[in-house]
Amino acid sequence: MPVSTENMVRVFGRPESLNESAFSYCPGCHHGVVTRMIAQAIDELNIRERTVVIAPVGCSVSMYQWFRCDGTQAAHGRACAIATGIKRVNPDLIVFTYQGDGALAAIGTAESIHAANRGENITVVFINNQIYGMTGGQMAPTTLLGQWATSCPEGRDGRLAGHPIRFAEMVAQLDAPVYVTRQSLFDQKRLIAAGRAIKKAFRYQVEEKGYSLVEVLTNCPTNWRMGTLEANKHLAEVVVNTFPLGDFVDRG
Amino acid sequence: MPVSTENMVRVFGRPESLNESAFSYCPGCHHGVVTRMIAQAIDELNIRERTVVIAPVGCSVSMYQWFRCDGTQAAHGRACAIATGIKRVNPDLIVFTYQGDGALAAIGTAESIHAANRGENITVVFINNQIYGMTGGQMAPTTLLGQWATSCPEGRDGRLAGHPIRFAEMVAQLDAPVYVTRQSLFDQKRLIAAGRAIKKAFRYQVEEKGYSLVEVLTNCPTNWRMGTLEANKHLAEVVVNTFPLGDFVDRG
Amino acid sequence: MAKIDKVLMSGNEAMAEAAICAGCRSYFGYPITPQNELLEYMSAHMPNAGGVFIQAESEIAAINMCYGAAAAGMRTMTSSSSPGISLKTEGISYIAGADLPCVVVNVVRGGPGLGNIAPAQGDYFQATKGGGHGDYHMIVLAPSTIPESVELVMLAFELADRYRGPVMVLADGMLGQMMEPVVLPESIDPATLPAKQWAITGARGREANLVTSFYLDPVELNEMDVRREERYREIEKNEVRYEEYKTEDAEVVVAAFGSMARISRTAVRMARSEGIKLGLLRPISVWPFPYEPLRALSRRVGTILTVEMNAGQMVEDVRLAVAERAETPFYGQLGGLVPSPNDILREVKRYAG
Amino acid sequence: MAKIDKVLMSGNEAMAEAAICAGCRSYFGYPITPQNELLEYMSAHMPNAGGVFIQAESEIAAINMCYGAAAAGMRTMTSSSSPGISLKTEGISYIAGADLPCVVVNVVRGGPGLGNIAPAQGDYFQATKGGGHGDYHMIVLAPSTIPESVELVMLAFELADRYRGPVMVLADGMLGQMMEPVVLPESIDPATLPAKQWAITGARGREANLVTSFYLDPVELNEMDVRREERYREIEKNEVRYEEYKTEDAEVVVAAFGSMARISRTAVRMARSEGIKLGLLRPISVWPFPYEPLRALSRRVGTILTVEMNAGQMVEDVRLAVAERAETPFYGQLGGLVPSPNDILREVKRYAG
Amino acid sequence: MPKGTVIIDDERCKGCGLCLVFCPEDVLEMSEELNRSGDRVACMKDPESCIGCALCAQACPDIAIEVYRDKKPAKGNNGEDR
Amino acid sequence: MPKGTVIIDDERCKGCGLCLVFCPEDVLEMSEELNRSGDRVACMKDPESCIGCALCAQACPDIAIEVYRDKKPAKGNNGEDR
Amino acid sequence: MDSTFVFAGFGGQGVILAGKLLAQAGTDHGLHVTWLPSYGPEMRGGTANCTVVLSDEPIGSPVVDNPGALVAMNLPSLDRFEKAVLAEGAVVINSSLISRKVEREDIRGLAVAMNDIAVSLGSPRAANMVALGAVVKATGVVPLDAVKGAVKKMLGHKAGAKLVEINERALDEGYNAV
Amino acid sequence: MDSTFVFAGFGGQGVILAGKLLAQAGTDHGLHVTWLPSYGPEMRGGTANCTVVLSDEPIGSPVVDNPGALVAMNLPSLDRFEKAVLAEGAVVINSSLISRKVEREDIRGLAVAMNDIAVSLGSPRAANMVALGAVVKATGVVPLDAVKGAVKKMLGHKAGAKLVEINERALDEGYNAV
Ligand SMILES: Cc1ncc(C[n+]2csc(CCOP(=O)(O)OP(=O)(O)O)c2C)c(N)n1
Ligand SMILES: Cc1ncc(C[n+]2csc(CCOP(=O)(O)OP(=O)(O)O)c2C)c(N)n1
Ligand code: SF4
Ligand code: SF4
Ligand code: SF4
Ligand code: SF4
Repeated sequence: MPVSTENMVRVFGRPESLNESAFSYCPGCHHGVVTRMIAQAIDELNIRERTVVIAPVGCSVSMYQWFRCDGTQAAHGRACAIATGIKRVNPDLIVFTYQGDGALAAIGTAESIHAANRGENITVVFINNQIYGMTGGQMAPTTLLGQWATSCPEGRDGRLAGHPIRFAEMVAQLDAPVYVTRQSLFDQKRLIAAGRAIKKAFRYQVEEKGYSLVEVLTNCPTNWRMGTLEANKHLAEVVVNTFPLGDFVDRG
Repeated sequence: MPVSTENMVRVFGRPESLNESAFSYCPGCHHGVVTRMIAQAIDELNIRERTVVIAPVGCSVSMYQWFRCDGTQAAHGRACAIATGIKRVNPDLIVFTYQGDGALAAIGTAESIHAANRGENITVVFINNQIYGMTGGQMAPTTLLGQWATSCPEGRDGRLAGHPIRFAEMVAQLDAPVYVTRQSLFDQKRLIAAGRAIKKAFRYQVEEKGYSLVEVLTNCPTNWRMGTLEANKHLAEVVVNTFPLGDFVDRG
Repeated sequence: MAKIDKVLMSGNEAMAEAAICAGCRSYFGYPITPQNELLEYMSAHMPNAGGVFIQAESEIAAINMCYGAAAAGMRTMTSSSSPGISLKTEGISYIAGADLPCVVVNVVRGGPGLGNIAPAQGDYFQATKGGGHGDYHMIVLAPSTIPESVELVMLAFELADRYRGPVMVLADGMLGQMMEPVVLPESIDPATLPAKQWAITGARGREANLVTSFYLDPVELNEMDVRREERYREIEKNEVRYEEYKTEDAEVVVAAFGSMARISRTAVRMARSEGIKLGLLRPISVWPFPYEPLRALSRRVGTILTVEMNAGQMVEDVRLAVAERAETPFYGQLGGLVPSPNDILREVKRYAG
Repeated sequence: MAKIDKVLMSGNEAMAEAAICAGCRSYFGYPITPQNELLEYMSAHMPNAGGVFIQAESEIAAINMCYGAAAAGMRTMTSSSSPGISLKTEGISYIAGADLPCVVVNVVRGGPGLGNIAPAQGDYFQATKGGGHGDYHMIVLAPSTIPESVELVMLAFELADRYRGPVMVLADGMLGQMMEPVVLPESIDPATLPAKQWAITGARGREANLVTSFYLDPVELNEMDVRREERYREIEKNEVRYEEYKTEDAEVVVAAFGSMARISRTAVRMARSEGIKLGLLRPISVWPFPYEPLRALSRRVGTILTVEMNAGQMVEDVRLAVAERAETPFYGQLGGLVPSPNDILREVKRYAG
Repeated sequence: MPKGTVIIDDERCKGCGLCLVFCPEDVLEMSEELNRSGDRVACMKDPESCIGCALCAQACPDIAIEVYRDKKPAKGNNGEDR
Repeated sequence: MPKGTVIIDDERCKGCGLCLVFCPEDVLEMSEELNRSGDRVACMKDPESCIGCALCAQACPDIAIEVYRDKKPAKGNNGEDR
Repeated sequence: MDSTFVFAGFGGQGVILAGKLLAQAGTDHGLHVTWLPSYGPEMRGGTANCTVVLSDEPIGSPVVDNPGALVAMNLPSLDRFEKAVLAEGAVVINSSLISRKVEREDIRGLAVAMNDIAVSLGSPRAANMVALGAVVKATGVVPLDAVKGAVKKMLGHKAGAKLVEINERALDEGYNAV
Repeated sequence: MDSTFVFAGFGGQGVILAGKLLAQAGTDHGLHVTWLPSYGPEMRGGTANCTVVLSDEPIGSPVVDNPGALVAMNLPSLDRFEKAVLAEGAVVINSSLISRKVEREDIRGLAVAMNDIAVSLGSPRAANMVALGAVVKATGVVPLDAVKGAVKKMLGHKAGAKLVEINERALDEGYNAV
């Protein structure tokens, strides 16, 4: 390390809300970035001691073990129902779920939509990587048309296998949500915006405003079978065409 | 009967597609009207011998027994999945589901949305009576704010029990559906329009155009604890404010 | 007989009120006949008790809300009837796997499939042998009267907390919808219940609490599972409950649980009045099952007739206990039919004397 | 040994291919480890066979799609692993209640709850005693090798059609993911299968066909249920399958199914080479269970040791058969741990000689 | 002679009264008679005014009404899509 | 002296290369060294140019990068919402 | 000893409520009580019935093969249940709607013109109360006052004094009609 | 007689594939075969291993307490499995990454510089093929040609002739290295 840090201040380091565990994600996987952003939001809002992590089944299944927060692990798709149970019996807690597209938008469709419709005062972080990561690359409800996956080896055919679901737009149709947004991480601007969006979603919860959904377009270098840089480009140039970025609801 | 019909032609009678069974609905219930409209559409399109009725659990649970068509009865909420199974293995059949708000928009949310998203070439008739009829008047996902039901005895409170879900609008967000509409039956104009909408939805299926959803705003005199006329008025003056009528998608 | 303090209530309402008395302050359910009155009672009374009531979007959501509330340390309950309970089996397995206390009421109806809404006992196997996946057990309590339903709902919360697992109250459509006078128990203030050190309450000044059923490493999962099995052995030792009625001199004994047992009790009286030495063994806990008392009985009676509103389920547990030492015939009706005292008596006479 | 025609395949792939060979032309599933390769194989090969493949939005949707396809008269299949099977229990009960043929593969993993993805047999009770509600049974076939998986998947379709009900192939993570050479069976052309007169095909020139499990009137439902029970008795008479290995002179017999049985087979060889008279009884159909052969064995051996990858489930059926005529100890490991031949042998030695 | 007429099946009619509201010519009323299920049933109070438009029948949830019209072709309105 | 610098934790770095892309000053490169898990790790090739903007660290999925900046207060960019 | 009752009639005739009131009266009178509705699809009209058991000892079966008393508010109910009534039992028949008498000779048939009496009281829906008054008199298992207390308790807060009074008069009329 | 193998190494070193190729070779050679992967979360790297059994009679357990041959491609694998190897068994050690020898005296330790050989062939990822060649030689259970046939069958259509050729050379080098 050629430069001394003696006369310098640390401006970026490991968030307090995380313990020392290494993330179990693949190299270059955006899951890690979002996980870090959440920890940072928790730090900045000073809510670690009130926060509850609800990990899904998926690549982030172990996430509840990495935070210095109480946590649990939800049955596939049911995180929003579990969050509802926790939040309702103890409204002082800051409760968030973290879910992949399989959990949130396939098996958990009903739980995801109805928690939003009740306006549960929770934060839902939705990792849209257009694939089932943990189980090895099957089609997700968000898989792009024509995209290869292990369970659509000829590419997703909309007529047989359905179309990529824009979940944020669907949730935005409901009356209760206070904040519904789609973010991405593929360049500096988007990276910073995503961090802010996550923090805002948590802040709204602290302020008892109600339900937030932060959908983040992310990569899965492993199952997309792409390098991380190529994956970034794919996100910026292809994925956003199906999934437009932006805030769909902000009733803060 | 004071007038002889000797020199007259019958312009309206029992549809051919129905057998002689009496409907088990309560007096004045719109379920009967919609059931009749479906039978008439089947008659007019001459598809009785190809049509499959998928009855839900709900007040219309016995519906499959009233048609001179093959039919089955779905687990609560799963009619669209069953319809998918039947239609995919035998695309010559004309398959429709008939579901209440409980079946379609609560327990069956995932099945309803994903069949729509796959654009299954089926017809979904959605009876939105804002209440659980068969089980005796509990709150439905479509129950209006403030409305009394046996499981929200103080009236539905949006903050605790969620807001009335506009399912047609949500489904209209998807790419695949070819026809999504909301109809009602409270006056002559609406009555005739609803019959046409149902026929169109079946016609699109015959023409292999794809998925249709016909949501019909209906009454439940029994559980609303209203007379049929009062119920009609309630639909016309109150319910439509939450559930606007009209076509949301028509890609025919 | 005390004239005071008895309230005429349906079983569904009584079980709901008993839960509130037990300090349950969160209920999550979904309508289904014949248990609707339980949910409806909760919707009216839980808010007044300062508790949480949610009519969930489905049975699956409801059981997972229970998972959440239980993880947060609250006494919690859900209820349903047969098809709805099937939908909860994954959630129940998770609750068992995460060692969470939770009470589940099943007001059983005729099956399989949609079946009908008449009373039945066709879910005995599902309840006692694990409807969900993996090695887990639930304590399953089968009340026979409405006062006993109240008692057993109270007990269910107690046992759920003590052994940290799901406890089922196995009723049926008859018990849910009939009415009987009950004396309501004294209410437990949830604030006076012992704190749950393991619960999710915010990691304030302590290590993080993690609630999970996920153990990637088989060695670790095996260890958790074995520890749970040890708890099950303890339950089997401590929590077997049953009742014997006129078995002392019996030559034939009816084994029956729940509604079927109370109907059988009338058959016993009728038989006795005809001079037939009939007795009744009634399991109250169907898991853990009273194998020992049945084993003992099987050494002195010739026939143990199991009567159920199903095709023969508990009879397997009876046969496990009896081990061919006595005859173990079965009599049952299915599909929501309820054997009457006369039906049972007729059957008994085939084996008596 | 024939050098030709053997293909090295994983169990998951082999079961998928076997289904296609059996004339199955519709598959509905949802990803879950350790059965993913089955679904993936179907996604690649079902379209080529002119069949329907759908990755459903959930296990619940998948089993209900099967309900639809089966109602329409097609051979149909779904597969999953433990938590996913729990979610299917309501649908399986409906399929049983509506008398529909359907094949369900369970590639069991460690539980309860999320557990892990290692092989286990913790779903024996769920499979054999009815995971869903109401009185129904499934024929449950438990293969021990991959060639046998192929055979039993073929048989499962046969039996599902013959007896009109769900049939489960109960595998485990080991059988799903290991590879073994198999000879693929001859393909059945679905067009040559006997037509299903009851199926939903359009009411053309005949009365309407209705497929249902709904009978509001208990008398009617009872009648349907009793008729189904009679079919179950017939199945119990005709479809018991099992294998005995070196039991003729055995003093101790291991009872084990599935993967555990093939591992036990090696333990038998090892024991024999040490002069211990060990045999193996392997149920192939775990429902209907081979009570009779075990009953016969129990009259001549001192100990029947049940070995399972769970906390002891099949052992209850063994004990029902044995009725205390022989010792019936149990040995098992949980949580995805797999007992090895040495582990079994060590346990056997506690009872041998 | 009226342009149209209706035949109401007393045993199908549940007495809900919807047909009365939908009839543009005020032809119908509830009779004092009870049917076998104990319901008051609909009947014609002013048969002469019936134009055979079938709106009553379309509104009837129990398909209790048959509608007839005189033979000279009029614009039908049988819910058909024209 | 550069305005900022980074410390990369070799054992956390999985060698994905995202930090390189996000660095506006082209400070970083992949080293030839392997860490204990066998991954090539990121390192500074041009430390002098580092402005301590922390974009690399924000992009790093494994929180392998600590960022330091010289003491005179500059506009921070720690993902904070300002 | 168990006193056992079946109340049967069309849905809407109020047999369920009549049975509940008897059960409430029994409860208030310090008896053991079970009240059991019969099962059918809700919201569908049709016939309805319920079974009430009153006893001075704990009650076994709430299901009764042979009721000691039958209230038959319409003909199908009489046809269905007459055979089952215990020997020496009482059958209260709604003679407003049922023209026949009991066929058996070992039971007591008591004709009460329930609807007519109710109409004469200006409250056609109170026929069930007339029936209840009659069967209470016929069996003597609880005093009529206990039933009146039950009416107050169960209907008082919802329906108000007016309805309670009408019901009480109907009970009296029924009581005096046998 | 069963011939039993464990292939173990880092995820990414190709032990799973090496085991599969041996299984395929055994299949083609007319033997009974089982191939069993070890379990772990997918997509996560870490260590991996698989067990192969070849036999001239039907195979019971695919789980092997004591393998006759071990291929250890990294040190943790050697540490973990050495104890288990059958007496007289063979351990093929990747001496490119493992500096120690076998500790037991009743087994044969065979050092092969798998990575170095692979690199020298211009194909660093073929270390697993070197290992496979070596263990085939050490055990003699199938001829090397059967393995080459398996390579063609399993990789030929996907990877093309070039890769097949490189792999064959790596097999040869491994074969000749012991
Ligand atoms: C009931 C049930 N069904 C299926 C699974 C298997 N499963 C685990 S994670 C997963 C989906 C993973 O995809 P996603 O939710 O998009 O998250 P990612 O891994 O991509 O982060 C599935 C299907 C399960 N554990 N439980
Ligand atoms: C799994 C399951 N849950 C619940 C029920 C009970 N149930 C039957 S119908 C119904 C809802 C009825 O409401 P809706 O779908 O709106 O139809 P309606 O009766 O109003 O026509 C419910 C909850 C069931 N049969 N199965
Ligand atoms: S599999 Fe994909 S989503 Fe999962 S950790 Fe790896 S890169 Fe990330
Ligand atoms: S309960 Fe309501 S929806 Fe059901 S049939 Fe009666 S009126 Fe119609
Ligand atoms: S046909 Fe038209 S005019 Fe005649 S009664 Fe009916 S609604 Fe009235
Ligand atoms: S982004 Fe992080 S993990 Fe990736 S190369 Fe840079 S320091 Fe390493």
